[in-house]
Amino acid sequence: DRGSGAAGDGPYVAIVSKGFQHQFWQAVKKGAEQEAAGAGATITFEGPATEKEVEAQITMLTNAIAKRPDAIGFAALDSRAAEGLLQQAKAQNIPVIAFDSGVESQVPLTTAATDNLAAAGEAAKHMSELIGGSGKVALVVHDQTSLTGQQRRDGFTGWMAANAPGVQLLPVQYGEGDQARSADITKSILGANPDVKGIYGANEGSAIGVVRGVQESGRTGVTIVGFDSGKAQLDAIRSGLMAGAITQNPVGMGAALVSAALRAIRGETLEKTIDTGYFWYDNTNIDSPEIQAVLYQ
Amino acid sequence: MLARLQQLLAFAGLIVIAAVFAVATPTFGTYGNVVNILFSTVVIGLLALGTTFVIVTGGIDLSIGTGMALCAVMSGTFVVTWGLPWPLGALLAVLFGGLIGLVNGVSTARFGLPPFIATLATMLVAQGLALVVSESTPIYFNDSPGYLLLSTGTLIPDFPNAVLVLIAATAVAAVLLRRSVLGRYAFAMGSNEEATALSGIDVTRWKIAIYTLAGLFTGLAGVMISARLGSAQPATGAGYELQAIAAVVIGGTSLSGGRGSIVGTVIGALIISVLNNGLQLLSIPQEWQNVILGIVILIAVYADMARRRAVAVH
Amino acid sequence: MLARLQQLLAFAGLIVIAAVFAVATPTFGTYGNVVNILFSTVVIGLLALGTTFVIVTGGIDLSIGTGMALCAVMSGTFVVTWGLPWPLGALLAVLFGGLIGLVNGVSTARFGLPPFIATLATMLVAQGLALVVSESTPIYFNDSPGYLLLSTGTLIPDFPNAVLVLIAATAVAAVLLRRSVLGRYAFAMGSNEEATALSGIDVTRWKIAIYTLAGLFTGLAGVMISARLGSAQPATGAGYELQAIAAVVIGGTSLSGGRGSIVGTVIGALIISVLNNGLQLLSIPQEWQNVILGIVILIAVYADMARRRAVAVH
Amino acid sequence: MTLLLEATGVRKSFPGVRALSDMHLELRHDEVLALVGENGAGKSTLMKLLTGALRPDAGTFRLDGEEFDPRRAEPLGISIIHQEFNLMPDLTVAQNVLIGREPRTLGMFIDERRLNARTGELLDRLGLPLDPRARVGDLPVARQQLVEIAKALSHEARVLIMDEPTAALNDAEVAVLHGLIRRFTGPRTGVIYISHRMEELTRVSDRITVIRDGRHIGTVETRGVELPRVISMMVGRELDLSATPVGVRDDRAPVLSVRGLATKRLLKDITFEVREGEILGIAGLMGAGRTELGRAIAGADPISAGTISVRGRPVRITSPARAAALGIGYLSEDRKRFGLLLDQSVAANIAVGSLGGPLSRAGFVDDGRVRATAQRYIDALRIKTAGVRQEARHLSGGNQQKVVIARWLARDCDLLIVDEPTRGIDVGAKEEIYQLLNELAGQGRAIVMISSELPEILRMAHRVLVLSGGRLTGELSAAEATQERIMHLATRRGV
Ligand SMILES: Nc1ncnc2c1ncn2[C@@H]1O[C@H](COP(=O)(O)OP(=O)(O)OP(=O)(O)O)[C@@H](O)[C@H]1O
Ligand SMILES: Nc1ncnc2c1ncn2[C@@H]1O[C@H](COP(=O)(O)OP(=O)(O)OP(=O)(O)O)[C@@H](O)[C@H]1O
Ligand SMILES: O[C@H]1[C@H](O)[C@@H](O)CO[C@H]1O
Ligand SMILES: [Mg+2]
Ligand SMILES: [Mg+2]
Repeated sequence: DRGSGAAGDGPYVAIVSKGFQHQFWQAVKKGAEQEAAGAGATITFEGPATEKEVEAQITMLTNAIAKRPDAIGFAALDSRAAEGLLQQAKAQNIPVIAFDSGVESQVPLTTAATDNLAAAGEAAKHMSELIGGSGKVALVVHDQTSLTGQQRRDGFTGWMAANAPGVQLLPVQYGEGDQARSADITKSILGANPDVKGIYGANEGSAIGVVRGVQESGRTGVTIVGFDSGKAQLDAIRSGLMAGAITQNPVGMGAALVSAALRAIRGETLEKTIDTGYFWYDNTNIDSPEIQAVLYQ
Repeated sequence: MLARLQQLLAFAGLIVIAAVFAVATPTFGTYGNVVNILFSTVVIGLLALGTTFVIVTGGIDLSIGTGMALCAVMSGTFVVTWGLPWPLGALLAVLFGGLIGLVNGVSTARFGLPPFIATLATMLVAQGLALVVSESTPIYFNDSPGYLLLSTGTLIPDFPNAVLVLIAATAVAAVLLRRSVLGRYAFAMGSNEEATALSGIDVTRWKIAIYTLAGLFTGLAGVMISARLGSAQPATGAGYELQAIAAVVIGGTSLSGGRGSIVGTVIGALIISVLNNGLQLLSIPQEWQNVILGIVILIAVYADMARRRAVAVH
Repeated sequence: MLARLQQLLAFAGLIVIAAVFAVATPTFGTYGNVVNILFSTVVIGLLALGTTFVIVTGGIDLSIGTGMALCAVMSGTFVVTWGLPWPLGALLAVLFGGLIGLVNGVSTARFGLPPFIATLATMLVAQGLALVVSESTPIYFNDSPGYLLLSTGTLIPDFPNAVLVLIAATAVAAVLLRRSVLGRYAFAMGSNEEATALSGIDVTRWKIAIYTLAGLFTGLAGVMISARLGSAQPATGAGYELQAIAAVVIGGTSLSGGRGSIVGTVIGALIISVLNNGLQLLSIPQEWQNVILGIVILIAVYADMARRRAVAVH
Repeated sequence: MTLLLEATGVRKSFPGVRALSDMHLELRHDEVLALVGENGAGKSTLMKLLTGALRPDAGTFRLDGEEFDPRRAEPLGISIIHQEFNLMPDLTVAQNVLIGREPRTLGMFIDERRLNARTGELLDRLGLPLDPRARVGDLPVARQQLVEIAKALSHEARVLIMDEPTAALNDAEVAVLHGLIRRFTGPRTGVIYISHRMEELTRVSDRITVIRDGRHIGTVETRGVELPRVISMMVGRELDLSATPVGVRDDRAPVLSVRGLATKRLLKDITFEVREGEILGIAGLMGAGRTELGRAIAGADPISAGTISVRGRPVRITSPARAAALGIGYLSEDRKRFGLLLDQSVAANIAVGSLGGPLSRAGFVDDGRVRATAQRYIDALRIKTAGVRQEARHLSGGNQQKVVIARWLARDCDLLIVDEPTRGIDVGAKEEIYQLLNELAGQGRAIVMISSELPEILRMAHRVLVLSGGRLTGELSAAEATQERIMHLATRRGV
């Protein structure tokens, strides 16, 4: 038995994500659902309310295993906390596919994710180019404890340190991925550093918050580089308020996750990682089909 | 005269904090930054105003955070999905907040549930419904620029409308709490509910009215936050209740009811946002910001209590 | 005899909820799942136990969530960074929780700050310090497998140690609250603090003792959560306080003090985790889970109140 | 000869009030010293200073000639019954009585069995009808008073201070208490006894100390003293104690008719009427059901059978608000629990019942009128307060009682039910209240007066109903009513 949510006879994949605070996850879910529908599989898609609730996520994973699914998809809030449960899944012969944020474990058969360090480096590169390689740049990051938060911070600062000696980075501020909070932080940054040339928002909520903050402060000429998409961010890029952003491929990530799970159920061997890719987009390429395919509203 | 002076002194904590920041960073005192501080106080401020009434009765309202998110989503539904004119949609969203408050009031006053439980349940339900109604997607107000101007527009040059809304709401709340019969009954109930009932006051009805009023403020906060963000964000809101309640309590309103003031609440809310703003301006590492925030709140409240005791003795 | 029966009836809400789930999904009633439920109750349960004492005095403790995170980080510091033997490190972390409680107790009892403010400040400070001490990175206990077994080990086959810890802590808490002088004075203070003081009880000292005791439970929760997760997560914790307080209040303890029980608290905590577990097993869409959770809590508490009223009349 | 207890040069001020100026007090061994004075004279303040509950601005305190710090009063054997109870309502009788002295095992655990047994013995020895396991909050005021008495007497005290111990008791319990006091006093002990019931003083005290406006006015031997002299020392003027109700005519219309009323707990088959202009007294012993009857009519408790009609129209009174809408007001016997808004001003307390009516306009409060109304009653009832803005919490017990009475006098009801209306009120102010009640009756209002003070009932009531065990055991006209007849009916087992 696998719980009544898993109706139908096809395989059932239980997916535990990092939550629903960002639209990003809805896009992943959409990709997963589409892939599952095509293959006659069922999925469930859950996640804790905020991306700090490590324990709640572990409990969700526990309950997911209790439902005895045919495979599990897992985006870890903490890269090691689930090791015991993953071992348990393995012992019960439930294949586990990691996605978005990997785990330091041998259990997952593969990880479908963005290379966040490289993606953040790419953001830094564009930022540096856009501001002419010198000036003050601020970072508004969603949090300092999650792997994605750290990598998108470190990838950005690392690239700057190595390649843009003229760029002066301000202390990193964290806004919990909350738009209003990130906007307030942005305004304070602008107030304290009138000469700031660029601001980087490290995920959807942070990036949109930065846009709001700049808008509300009435400042112009600040170069904003974002991450992920979401309607507000797309609008800002179209209107020129935001210079551009890195997008991951969430729909593709969801699809890759489910397809990997289904292959694992069939007993196929999987490649160690699935790089779902990232793209730089700005108002020159935003409407190209290639980019449109990976953006979400 | 003396009472006047005392009122003014209540600002002391706030003033001291502000003075320190003004010395520490020139940006702090600029017109633009002061407006920023006020602007960032709007949403918490509105929630705190409404919940002051509830706390004065001796109750508590945990539903204001996610309730606000649900009202924002309803506003999006009315304006964007249904295509109603935005002023009507906004009005309906505010009234929807009143409806949430009504439910809280009925659970508490009519069915006698402890306010903590009644509003905790509403908090959870609202959190879920916000996602259900919006299908877990933000609703964007792009096609209603007027709606957005509710927050960021400037009827007075360089002074965002959101702050005007907060000021107006403060005035209304102050008059209601101090001068209206409803306000007096809130104090009476908070002081001694059984005695108030035995004085012939229909406490059930009045309590429902008070929770409903608080709900209207929640609704207004929902409108203002969605106007600010240009979208209704269904997954936000949790945590705002604690901040709003903190503002109320820092402002000297007693959680056991019977005492409180709107001025105090506004000062409480400002203390929080001034601290947040100032610490960010000073680029204090963020992990230290909370530490300092906690300690300063402790000191400010302690000083305020000591001051009041001193005033009481003379 | 009658009182006995009434106690048993208190389980009714929980039983009904469990029965519904057991019928709806066969997985629910399996031994493994029951253990899962108990396991997921441990941390909230420990926090709720400690905070029951505080709430019985008429106080509140908002610092337990982030305080727990700080204790976890301290445990990581002791065991991993300093390399102390893990049992010593864990013990020190529990005592560190006591220290946090002591600070709360002193602010409230000695300096007369409202518990809401005093513990809110501690909440913020603890949140910041957890990040400062850990340098914002989780601390992993990989090299102390014994520490991890505190949670996931099985002294009794197929029965995680964490649940044993919760059971033992419950027993200790129940005896302390019901039978000890400290528990008695907690009820007395919650009932009428002034009268208690006038009866010659040193309320300052006892209140400090009670907050410190609550802090020890916070410390234990910090150890257990870090043992479960294999790491100290500095950014977690906020939000746990609300859940723990909810468990206490659902269990029938009055936020105005003077009434409460450990059995009630445990039932309250179980109601929450049974609901979470059952709804997840049923794969109810997540946005609906909160809606149902809210409504069921409302009904359960209402039914419990009605039951008590009925018992009181006869 | 050294005094048992002595206080000299005591001064104490509160914001806006000087409560005691250069006060002194002397208690001898083996005596009961009565302490009398108007409401707000400073009696309770002095007692709180003696027991360390308040700190004096100045003053010396001696026990057996030796100076002591009142904060150590309890270990030195000074025990007090506070006027405003200091009980923990959520604890049981035993838990209250022995708090701080619980029998323990292993140093920190309470032996509940021994706790209850010890309290049971104590209660038996004192002859107090209380169950050690009863929750104090469930007890009516009179029984709570007994708990306070038990608590005070449980200490091995040398000095026992009783601040209005009988305010909530009726004659039978007062007699029990006086017996206890006599047993307590001996060569090493003494009692300070505060009361507004003047007739008690001659029965229980050896000397009487009178204070006025925070000053010692005089101390007299009780034997042979004339009460009117004591009273004029108290109030500083002559009092007219003659107010009696004007006659009432039988042909006036009934305001309230009660038929076959019963409640779940106690009341059975209660039938009576009250007419316009009538003052109906209700007498009975503790637990007879008088309060329960008042509360039932006022909609505070549900009734299980019977009908209530107001001006001939049957009504269902489901809440006090409903009762108020029908013109019925109820003043509770328990001012602290059911009357006062302790942290609100005197003005707010007086006005709260009238805000829905004359004191507001379009939903907003007319504060000018609120203050004027409050001031009117402050003057009429001689409420001693620093002003209309003073918080009720800071008034003396008797003045608090006046404030809750004023709330109902201001409200203008057709039927006013007053439950122990003069509890804790000084002789002078009692006269003012009787006067005001008479005026109301004269204006055609009906008044139901529940009282444990028979003299009050005998003086005020046109007609007296007697309750016993939840049933009406008799009705007496003013002419028929005597103390003996009422007591006879009150002790009759209801059928
Ligand atoms: N805490 C306080 N704050 C301000 N004023 C107070 C306080 N306590 C007492 N008073 C004032 O001190 C005076 C004396 O009060 P006290 O309670 O001693 O009177 P009392 O003689 O016991 O009167 P009663 O017969 O009514 O009990 C009163 O005017 C009262 O209002
Ligand atoms: N033994 C008791 N236990 C619990 N509640 C009681 C008890 N006796 C009375 N009560 C409650 O207390 C209130 C007062 O009781 P009741 O009407 O019997 O007393 P009474 O005749 O007014 O006498 P007194 O006020 O002197 O006790 C009522 O509301 C009643 O329900
Ligand atoms: O890739 C995800 C991250 O993992 C999440 O924490 C925030 O939203 C997206 O950017
Ligand atoms: Mg007194
Ligand atoms: Mg009575």
